[in-house]
Amino acid sequence: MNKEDLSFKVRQSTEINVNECYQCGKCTAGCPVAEHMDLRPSIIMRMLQSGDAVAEEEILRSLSIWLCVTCETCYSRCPMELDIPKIMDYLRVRSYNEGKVHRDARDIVTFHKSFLNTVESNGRLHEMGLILDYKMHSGNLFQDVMLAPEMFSKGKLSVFPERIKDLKGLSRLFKGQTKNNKS
Amino acid sequence: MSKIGVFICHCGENISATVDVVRVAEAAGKLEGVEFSTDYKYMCSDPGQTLIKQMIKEKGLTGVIVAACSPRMHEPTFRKACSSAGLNPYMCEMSNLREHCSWVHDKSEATTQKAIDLVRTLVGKVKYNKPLYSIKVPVTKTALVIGGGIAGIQSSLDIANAGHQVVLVEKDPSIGGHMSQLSETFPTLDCSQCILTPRMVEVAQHPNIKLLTYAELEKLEGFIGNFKATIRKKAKSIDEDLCTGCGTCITKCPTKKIPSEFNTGLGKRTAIYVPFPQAVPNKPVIDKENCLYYKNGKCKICEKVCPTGAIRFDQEDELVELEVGAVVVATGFDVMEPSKFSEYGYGKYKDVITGLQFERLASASGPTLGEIRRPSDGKIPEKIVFVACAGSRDPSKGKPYCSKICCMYTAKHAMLYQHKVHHGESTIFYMDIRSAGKNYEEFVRRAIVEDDVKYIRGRVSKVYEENGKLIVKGVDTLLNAKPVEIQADMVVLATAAVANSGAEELAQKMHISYDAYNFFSEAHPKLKPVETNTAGIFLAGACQAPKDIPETVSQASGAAAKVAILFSQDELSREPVVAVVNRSAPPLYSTCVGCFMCATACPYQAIGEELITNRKGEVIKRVAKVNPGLCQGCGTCVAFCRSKSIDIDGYSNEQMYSEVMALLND
Amino acid sequence: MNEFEPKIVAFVCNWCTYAGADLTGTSRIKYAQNVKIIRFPCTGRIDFMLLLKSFGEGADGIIVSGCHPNDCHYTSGNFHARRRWIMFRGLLDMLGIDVRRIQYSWVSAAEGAKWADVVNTTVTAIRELGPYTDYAKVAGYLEKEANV
Amino acid sequence: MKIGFYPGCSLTGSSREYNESLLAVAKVAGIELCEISDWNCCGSTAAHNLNRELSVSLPARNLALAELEEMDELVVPCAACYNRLVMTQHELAEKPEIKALIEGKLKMTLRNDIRILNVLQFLEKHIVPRLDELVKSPLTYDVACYYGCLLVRPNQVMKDERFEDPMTMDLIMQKLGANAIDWPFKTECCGAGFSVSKTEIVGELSGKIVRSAVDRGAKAIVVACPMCHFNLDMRRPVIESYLQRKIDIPVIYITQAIALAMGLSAQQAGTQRHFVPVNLTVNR
Amino acid sequence: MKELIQKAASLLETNVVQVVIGYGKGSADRTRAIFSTTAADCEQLIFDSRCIQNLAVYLTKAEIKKMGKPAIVAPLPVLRSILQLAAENQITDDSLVVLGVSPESELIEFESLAAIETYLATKQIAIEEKYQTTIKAIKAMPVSERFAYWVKELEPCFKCYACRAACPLCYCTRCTVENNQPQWISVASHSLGNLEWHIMRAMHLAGRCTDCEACYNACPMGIPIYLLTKSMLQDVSENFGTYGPSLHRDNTLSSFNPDDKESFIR
Repeated sequence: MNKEDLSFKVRQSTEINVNECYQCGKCTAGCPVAEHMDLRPSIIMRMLQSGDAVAEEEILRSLSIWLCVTCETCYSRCPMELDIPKIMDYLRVRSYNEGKVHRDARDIVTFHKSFLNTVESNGRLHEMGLILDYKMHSGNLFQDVMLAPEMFSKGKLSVFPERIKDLKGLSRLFKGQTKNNKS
Repeated sequence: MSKIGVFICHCGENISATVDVVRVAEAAGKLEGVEFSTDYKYMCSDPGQTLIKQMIKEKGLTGVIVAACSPRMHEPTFRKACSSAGLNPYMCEMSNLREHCSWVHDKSEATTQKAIDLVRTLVGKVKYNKPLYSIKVPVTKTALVIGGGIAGIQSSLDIANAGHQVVLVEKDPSIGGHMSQLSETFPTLDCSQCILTPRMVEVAQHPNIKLLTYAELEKLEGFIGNFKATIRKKAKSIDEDLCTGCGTCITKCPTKKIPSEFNTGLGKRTAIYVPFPQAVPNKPVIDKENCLYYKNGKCKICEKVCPTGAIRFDQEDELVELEVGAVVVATGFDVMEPSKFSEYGYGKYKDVITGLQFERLASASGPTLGEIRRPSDGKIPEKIVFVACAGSRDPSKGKPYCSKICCMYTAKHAMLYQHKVHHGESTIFYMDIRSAGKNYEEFVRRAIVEDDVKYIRGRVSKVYEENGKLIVKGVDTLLNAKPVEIQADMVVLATAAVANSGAEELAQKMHISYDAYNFFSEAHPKLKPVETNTAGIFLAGACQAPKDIPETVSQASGAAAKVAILFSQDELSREPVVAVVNRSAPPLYSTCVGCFMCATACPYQAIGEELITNRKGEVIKRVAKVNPGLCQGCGTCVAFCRSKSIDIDGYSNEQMYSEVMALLND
Repeated sequence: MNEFEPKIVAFVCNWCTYAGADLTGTSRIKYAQNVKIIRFPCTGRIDFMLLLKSFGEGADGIIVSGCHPNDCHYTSGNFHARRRWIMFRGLLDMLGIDVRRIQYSWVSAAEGAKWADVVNTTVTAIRELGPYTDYAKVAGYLEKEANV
Repeated sequence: MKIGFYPGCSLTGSSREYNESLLAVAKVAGIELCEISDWNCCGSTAAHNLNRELSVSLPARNLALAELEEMDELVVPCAACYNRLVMTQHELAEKPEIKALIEGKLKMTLRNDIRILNVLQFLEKHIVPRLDELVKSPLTYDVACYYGCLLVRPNQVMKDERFEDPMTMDLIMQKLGANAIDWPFKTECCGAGFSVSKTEIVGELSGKIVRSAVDRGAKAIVVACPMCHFNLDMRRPVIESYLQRKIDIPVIYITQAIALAMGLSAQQAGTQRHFVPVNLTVNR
Repeated sequence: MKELIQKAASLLETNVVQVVIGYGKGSADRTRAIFSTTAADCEQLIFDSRCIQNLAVYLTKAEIKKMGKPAIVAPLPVLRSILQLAAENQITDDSLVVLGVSPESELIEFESLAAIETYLATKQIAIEEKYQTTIKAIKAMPVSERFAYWVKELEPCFKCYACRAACPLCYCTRCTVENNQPQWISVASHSLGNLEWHIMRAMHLAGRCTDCEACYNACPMGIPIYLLTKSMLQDVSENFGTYGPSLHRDNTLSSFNPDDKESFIR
């Protein structure tokens, strides 16, 4: 087996042998977001099997990997019990680290990044902070302007973040971990 | 003292071109125990064999070594020659100078030296060879056939027509098996019952066949040619001799709502019942679990209405012992319970049914008289979805294997539906279409091209009900994996064919092996497809692996032929290479201490126990004993025995020890 | 110069490896002369004592070979043999008897080339290990005493 | 036995009522839930989408803290947090090298043997056996129990035989007096983490779920996951615009349902915090 | 102890058994096996930490069998041997009465051999740390050195067969060494014969030995032959997972698993 193959790298990282997939398509049939995907789960599995470098690039630049909501339906119903969500995680991390995130997925990534930012600085998620950070980075300044006041009035949003005490200890976990990609 | 003759063959030049055969013969002649040695151009030729025979007589040889080709080639030839010269054939062995020496080495001193070593090695063995005599086993010429489906029926008829006695045992009240439940059969669409029922009647009327229905194998002992089978005849609660099969009892039975097994739960039956109208024998049995009288002691209406007084409430199970020479196992298969696949909604939605249930709907003798109607409301479905591989090729929740018959019967189902409901739409979700077989591919093409059955390549992920429709969520993997949603009226699951629930237990009773899926194992996947590892027990039909009717019938006839071959002789003659547990004079009787590790290890259950008794009949020792009828001569037991009490003729401890010593001591 | 020529005994089953070695012959694949075959009905029949005795009688190496798992002519002789080998090998190793001198293999009736390869690699390996002098010394004690 | 408690970030913010109702129910039952002091965010979807190590190290810190406080069980009401913590436990058990790496960074060691319970497992073990005595004002309406993804999947980890048609919440609701309807969307995905970044997808996925529940006559949807609640309740405008119809079915947490059945006030159950008003009356 | 004596005496009085195999006072500070046939004899029975002989060895001896049905005093090692003997069809539920003695020296009565198995399930055989260390150290030696070590260790053996006589599992009526057709093992005591004898003995105990150390206790030369059987016990558990005697599991070497793993077969 060619060690340059994406399928080989997938196997190294996730211990999943994509050759076990026999393309029944049950993953796609049950996928809640399949309709929105450019490459549907079973197609990604097929492309991984091909070991084709062009396919690799196409997968890493696809929108699909970001549209996967990790609902685990595919994994639960797969007759070969292939953990596709785990493969998706692997592909997302690579796509992100290599700066190949699909244009339409930037919001998703921005949201995740903002999320991790607030966690890094507070130890916990600060929803207000997250939304502000996300708005700034995504440019979607007016999204959900109507939501925040109501949340606030119902006691669901606090202005000030909760901070954990041992932020220093937490920072060790973040040290050296990529949160920023090449893009 | 041995007088061994060594005959070195040139094999034309095959051996002599690389091995100095003259020197080998010379060296052999000097070995202790060798009386005579020579070399000759072609030992297997007539003059060559004559030379051996002549020297046996002339020199009074007690052993012969032919150093020539592989024993796998000519051992029988030379043993026969020795035998005709009055030397026990098992005193003759072959040293392999061709395949193991001259053909794999270049001509050299080392090659000749190896040839000498090989001959010397065998001289070491032959010194300890002893005369062996083939084992004779008598044969009881009655066959037991277990299972009365098409496989058992075919085997029984073939054996009976060859002139032998057959006892056919069927666990249900009627023979016929799954084939009697089918509507039409692929690829010809002839009616299943129309071709099957004449065979069923033939079985019932055949003078050589004894039919035991509602009966099961309880125990099987013995070995090839000499089995003793115990059959449990379950109480039918009727006197079969008196019952005329008029059916009055059935019409009057008040318990009418029992789900019919024959109709896969889609129809009902009474407590005293005949499973289906064409049943053989066509006499009812009482289902004790559901009969009012057996449940609460009141009713007995059948007894009152029976014109011949044939009802017997006090009847009990009966054990019958049979002496049989061979067994054909034809216990068939079952369909998988698909409720594990809760995403398909079987068991939750009435209109999600199995393929076998669809057969009953499509059958003219079925609950709807052959009209395709939904179990839920009796409406004719306008759209049917067939799901292939429901349980097959699914290591996660089903079986990893392909059930082999589903592709064909699903095509047939869709076709039958289209023939019966002209405006209907049928869709088949499939992964691959496996239609290898005579006229099979043509059949599938016809379904697609002529009957407009829609084939979509992809699996179904979920079936759920909404507004009286079954929503089927599938995918078309040939259209860039496009999700497909169909609103169907009925969903038919092509459920996997699996081993019968009692298969494991039955195999253990018969001491035959079975695979990880509880299908019975054939002795060799290619060359012994109907034999089992136990000599005298043969397999027919889907109890060995899923198969369709033509294949089942072929195998059933094959098994019958094997039985007929076995029954063609009065005695069996077997190779005497078998294990023996030693016996000696009192007080020891045998060095065996009866730990029976040999028996646990034996792949053939050939090792039993013997109780050694004194004159008063008291047991003084319990030791192992090999049944030479069952032993196949692997010798695994010999290597286990700590006290070296068990040995194997032909490869005895002394022979093998001496062979090793001779090899290493030049 | 005389190179050391090891003495190697091969214990093989009749149905797979013996037949495989026959195929090596019919295919005319060449291999070293050092290995001599002793035919057994099945690997299940091969007594560990015979292996031990071989070293005692001066063998430098041993090959034990039979049918691949699930291919045994007698269905399970090789499975039994495998267990026995696992235990025997562990014991020999514990005792310092050089387990590298026993090569176990599965060679089917169709693997003529594999048989040649098993023989050749074993001969090369044993040649590198040299004569089994450790064992010979212990065994030699026997001869001395016998000569007294 | 010490029962630990990991609320997770949502329960301190957008799903405060989940936290409040759970603690209220536990209090009535006399069970003390000890919050892990100084717990941190589990990293959620963001971590496992972008960084494999963080997706393990962040939950691992909480497990280590829980062990320090000698907790035998750890209740994790948020389905997403629960999933991350369980997956982390699994990963640490399978991969000693990762465990060693993370222990080094945490400067803490892990026995990795704490029993992690999601809200349903907690209720089944500690509350359900006592419901007969605790229920004071039985509920009297039809409900649709909605499980979502992470309470039942992956079934390889969750091991619920009925993962396609789970019944645990249904049985609890029946014990509370309500009628749990049979419906096919129990375990369909609501759109989860796309709440903010792909709102239109949430509208579609959650829309189908809400529509099915309403069409089958449910008067409330019962959930056990903050993300599901967020999407079905707060994202109602997007849902309505997808379905092109007005839908007023309330979405309540299972803990709120229990609190109400126990006779606690709407205030105590926290239903006033919902976007879709909760006005539940008898329908049978 | 009183309890044991009472029980033994009553078994003899009621003629449930005809002989009680137990421990009695021996010479000096030692204990020895005693065979009580009357209730009065039972007063001699003792049990303490010095009682290390494995009495199960007598169960298969013809001389003892002649005395009638036995009851046997059985601390843990004896219980294990009894179970193994039962697994090898040497004794049955009816053939003896087992007077179990717990590690706390309390009498435990067993209704059946199956009950012994249930009891032993909680008392798994465990190779003591120090032996594990020794075995590890030996296995770490270079192969030649290891061989020399064992040749030297076995050198003092003069084939007295005390190890065989003390082992409850060496109950064969004819041992391989007594077989001269062929002569598998030379009877003289020299290095090769010693080596072959001990290899054969260990192999014959593979998967059967219950680690009672009776062989070692009996050896007049103090040769650590138990290291071989202990090492094999480890091999059994590492390779096949099964460990210790059992009535329902086939013997390790006369059974197999198609998925048995090894790394040395080509």
